[in-house]
Amino acid sequence: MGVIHGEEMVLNIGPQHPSTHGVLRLKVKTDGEIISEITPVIGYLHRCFEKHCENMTYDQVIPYTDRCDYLAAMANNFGYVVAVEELMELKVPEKVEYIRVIMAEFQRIASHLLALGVYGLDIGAFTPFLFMLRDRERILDMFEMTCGARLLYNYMWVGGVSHDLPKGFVETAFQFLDYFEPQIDEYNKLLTYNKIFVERTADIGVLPADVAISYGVSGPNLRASGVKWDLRRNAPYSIYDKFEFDVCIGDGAKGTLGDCWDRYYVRMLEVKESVKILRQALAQIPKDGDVHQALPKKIRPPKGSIYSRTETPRGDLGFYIVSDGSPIPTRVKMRSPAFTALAVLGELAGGWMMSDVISILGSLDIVLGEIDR
Amino acid sequence: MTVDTLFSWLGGLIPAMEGSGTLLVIAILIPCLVLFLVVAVNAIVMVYAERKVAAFMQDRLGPMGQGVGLHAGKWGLLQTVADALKLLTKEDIIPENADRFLFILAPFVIFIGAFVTIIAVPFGETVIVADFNIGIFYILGMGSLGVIGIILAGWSSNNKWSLYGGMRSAAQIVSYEIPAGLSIIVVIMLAGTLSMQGIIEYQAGGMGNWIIFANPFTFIAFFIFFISVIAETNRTPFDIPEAESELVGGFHTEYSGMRWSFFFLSEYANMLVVSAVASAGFLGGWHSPIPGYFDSNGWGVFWMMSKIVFLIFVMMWFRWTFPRLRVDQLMNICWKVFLPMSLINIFGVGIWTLFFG
Amino acid sequence: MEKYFRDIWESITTMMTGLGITWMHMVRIRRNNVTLQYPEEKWPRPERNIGFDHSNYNVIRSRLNVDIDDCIGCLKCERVCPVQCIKIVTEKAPVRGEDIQDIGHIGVTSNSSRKALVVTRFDIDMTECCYCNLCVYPCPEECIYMTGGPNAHKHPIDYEFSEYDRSNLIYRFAKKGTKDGMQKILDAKGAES
Amino acid sequence: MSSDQEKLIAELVEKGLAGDMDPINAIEDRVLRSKAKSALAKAKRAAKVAAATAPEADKAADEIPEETPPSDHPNQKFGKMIEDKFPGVLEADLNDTHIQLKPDNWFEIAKWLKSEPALHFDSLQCHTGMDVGENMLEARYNLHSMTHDHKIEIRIAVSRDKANIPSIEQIWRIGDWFERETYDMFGIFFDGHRDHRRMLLPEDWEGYPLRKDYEVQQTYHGIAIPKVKEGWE
Repeated sequence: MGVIHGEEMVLNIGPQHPSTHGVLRLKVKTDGEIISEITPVIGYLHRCFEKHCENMTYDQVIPYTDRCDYLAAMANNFGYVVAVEELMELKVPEKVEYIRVIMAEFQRIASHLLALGVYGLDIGAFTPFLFMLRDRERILDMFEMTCGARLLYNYMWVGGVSHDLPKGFVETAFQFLDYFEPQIDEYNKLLTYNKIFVERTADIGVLPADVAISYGVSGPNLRASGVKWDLRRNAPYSIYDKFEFDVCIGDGAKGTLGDCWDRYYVRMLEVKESVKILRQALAQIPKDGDVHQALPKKIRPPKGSIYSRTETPRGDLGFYIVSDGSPIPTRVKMRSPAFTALAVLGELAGGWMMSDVISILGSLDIVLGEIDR
Repeated sequence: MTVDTLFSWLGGLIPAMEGSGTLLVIAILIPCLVLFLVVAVNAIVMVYAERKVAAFMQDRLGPMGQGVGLHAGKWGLLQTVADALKLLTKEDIIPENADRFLFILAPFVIFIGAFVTIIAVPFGETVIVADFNIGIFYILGMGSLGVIGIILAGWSSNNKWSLYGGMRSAAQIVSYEIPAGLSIIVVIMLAGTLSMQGIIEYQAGGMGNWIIFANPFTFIAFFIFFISVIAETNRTPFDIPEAESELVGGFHTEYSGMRWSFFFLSEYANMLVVSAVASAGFLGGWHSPIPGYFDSNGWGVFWMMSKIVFLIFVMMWFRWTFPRLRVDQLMNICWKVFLPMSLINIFGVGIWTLFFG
Repeated sequence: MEKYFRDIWESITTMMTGLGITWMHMVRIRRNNVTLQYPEEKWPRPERNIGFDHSNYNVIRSRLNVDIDDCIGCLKCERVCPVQCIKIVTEKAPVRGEDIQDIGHIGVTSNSSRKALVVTRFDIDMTECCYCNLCVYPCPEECIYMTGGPNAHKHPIDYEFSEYDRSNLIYRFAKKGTKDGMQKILDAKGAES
Repeated sequence: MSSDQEKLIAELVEKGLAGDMDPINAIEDRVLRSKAKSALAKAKRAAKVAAATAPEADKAADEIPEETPPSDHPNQKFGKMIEDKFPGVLEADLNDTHIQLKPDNWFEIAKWLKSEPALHFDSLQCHTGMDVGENMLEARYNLHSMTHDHKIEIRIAVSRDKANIPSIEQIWRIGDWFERETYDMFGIFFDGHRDHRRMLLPEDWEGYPLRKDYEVQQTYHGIAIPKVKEGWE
């Protein structure tokens, strides 16, 4: 049977569109419902992060890192301070490391919950989104309890954290985890295994492992393609080598390996793993210790450069920092995981239908603040 | 029928004008007005109900009144009224490059499609505007008139998203007419009539006589019919013509204010009509589930309304539970699942009636 | 063919599960409800007892406030602000640590440090503030803080400080007339010498 | 400050450096005295730095060939492999942080780095530019191998006047966007890039913002670009 080709139409998805997750513009060539070519146009949220960094001290950069990936600000703080500490060869107290891991893992759950919920919303399911936001709120409450802010924390400092954990935090956290774990099953029943959802996501937007690596795709997107690569396990930073957890990879259970459903489900599994890490960390955290003990008087890293990577909810967050020995960094380059994830969209989305593009875009879990910086 | 009754009643009232054309127009206008009120009130109540159902399913409270001064009443009961007022006072925007005439026409075409079907809907033993002898075909035929309006709206907006919505809608509604119609044939086969009242009369005598429970095939036919009409009314999981996350607003992207609310009105009117057809065709219409009890004329309206409301609730329940299908999957389901099944149903019902009926 | 029927069966069962979940949520709304009726009910602020010597700093990120009588004009907060939303101008006080009655200047802070400078201008642009809390830590007199927390007795916690005019969000903490008064004093001094 | 005072301070500093502090302490004027003291402190610091660096530099020049044990950092191995395969591409001596290459053969080297089984750098982790001053720009590549789990940083310096580097966009596909961003921010041109456009800034933006001497343009399409914060007074 021959395929009928109509006239091609250029369609602008965005910059204002309900499911572009920010201000992203997709230039799409369509033939009816079928997409023949897709070009992401970015830069609408460019806030000169890297230029700003060249004009301020190392600790002033931290609030700016918050605003890059505003859905996982703790993880961004973490990545930045780990890089600066590595450059300064600074050793931080054990308690600080525990607090950081706890915060990063809570942030991972919060970020994944939003990613999963919004993905459901992209597909058209409204209710799971609100359920997930409801649980995310409780995590944000805990952050507020710890550092006073709900979204942009400026919590992790070079050499420490801004506040110690408040009294009763550990108990609250355990309460939350006890409440939260059964909810994961409910999400699964409501959304993950729903036949319509599976039909909309399985076999769609298959990302083979070699393409993923060539595009520098990382984090859950890479793991969904079957690559067992997690910086927390493969190149442990902080104290991640102390915890037992699995690196979840996609297995193509509902379709092909590396499809949208796998990317979605890997995130769901990672939430479970984060709960596991949190339970260990909360049980082991030292009771005493000053979180400000290792704060340097003046942050003046020695001359040199560092490329340091951490695992944020979205993937490998790299900070390339060049120091000339002054209190102001010469260059801070942020290699954001969402940037690479969006780069692969053009490769993934060609040949699929309009609705699938939305589905693929949602499954990559991009945050425009981090892409445009 | 109602118009005839009204006409002769008015003629008796004003003997001088008996039989004149003016009285006929008045006799037609009175039910029209009543029906318009029914549609409007239906939309207001249903929007409120939908918001509450959605909220409760999502662990929220939905619209609530609070504080002093202007507010939405107890439990937000006045929320939809406030919304309607807001929509009435909103600026009416017509895009510069839109096809002005068609753009203005489209919401009315859609609304008329929903509106004219209601006259054949029996709400009680005597509460019906016009009991045609082809009532059910009239409803199915007029019900698909709305798709013209949707295509008009999609085309005339001069917006690519709207065009997508219109085109998707056309494909969807035309396809789903077929399984819906084939399922209705099952009913007609059993009842032996096309008249709505006739079909309902056939189901007298309690739940056991309802067509849905007549045999296994009619049971399946009911669900095919119900799901098909959900698709026809563009409700989730079949709301691809307006799919918010893909097409922004679909065919009504460019509409605002009162024109936009006409789309809303007709959506809820359509829901009312298709639920009425489903309950008249399969669930015994205004008959009480228990024969002999609560079977008077007034109870008939109650039973009919509660069946309609229940079906509408199920539609809302679907909407707030399921994700949306993709356009080709929608077609697949229609042509590969529902169509064969409804054909088998017709065959099966025939065989069943032959051997057991 | 088997897949065809399995798909239909899967669709029916998974959808019924989903419907069951939403139904259970709907009938249990009284127990599950998370909505707060906002102006009447407010989100309970978590207990903040950070329990070590940092307790004087607060952890609420609300609007900034300055106890101008305690400010010694050291400019530490201005320098550390990543968005430059603090602007301070100081003049040298005629005599260190002494009150100047005319302009309401108080010479000694509550930490009993003697002020060498008169703060003639202390502006914070809350439209630009990024609530990073960085200005609070370096302050030697603990006079700049975010309202709330341990300072709750001084100011009610107010998250809702919206304004109709943006310029109302530029908070001017220096006492009114300080600038002119100080100018006069300096002029007088200049005339003397 | 008058020239007299300057001269006086210079004299005092000289004396102070020799160890004679009395003349400074004897100055009546407080301001002049403190100025002299601070100048002295500055001079002492400068002298100290000079004393610390000069011998070290000499030492480094003399001793490295004989005494420093050969570093076992992987960079040494990788650098040698590159040198063996492509003689003369190394621009500087090997060190532990990076490998400095010449731009000429970069495409072939990159291809080889990815395909050589012993190296197999299949992932371009980070690529960025850097304004190193002295009219030079640098492109920096952080490569990583998923299979061997080793990494390498490669730097390629070019002058501003001829800022052309071969594009590696076809080797590591993410290079496409990374190089566009570097071009956008530093004005390094990547020869052979198939879609050489700006990434984050609009196509008609003037200048390359992350160069150290960048000046913001006055207006963009008639819109004034604000530089100084207004509305304070």
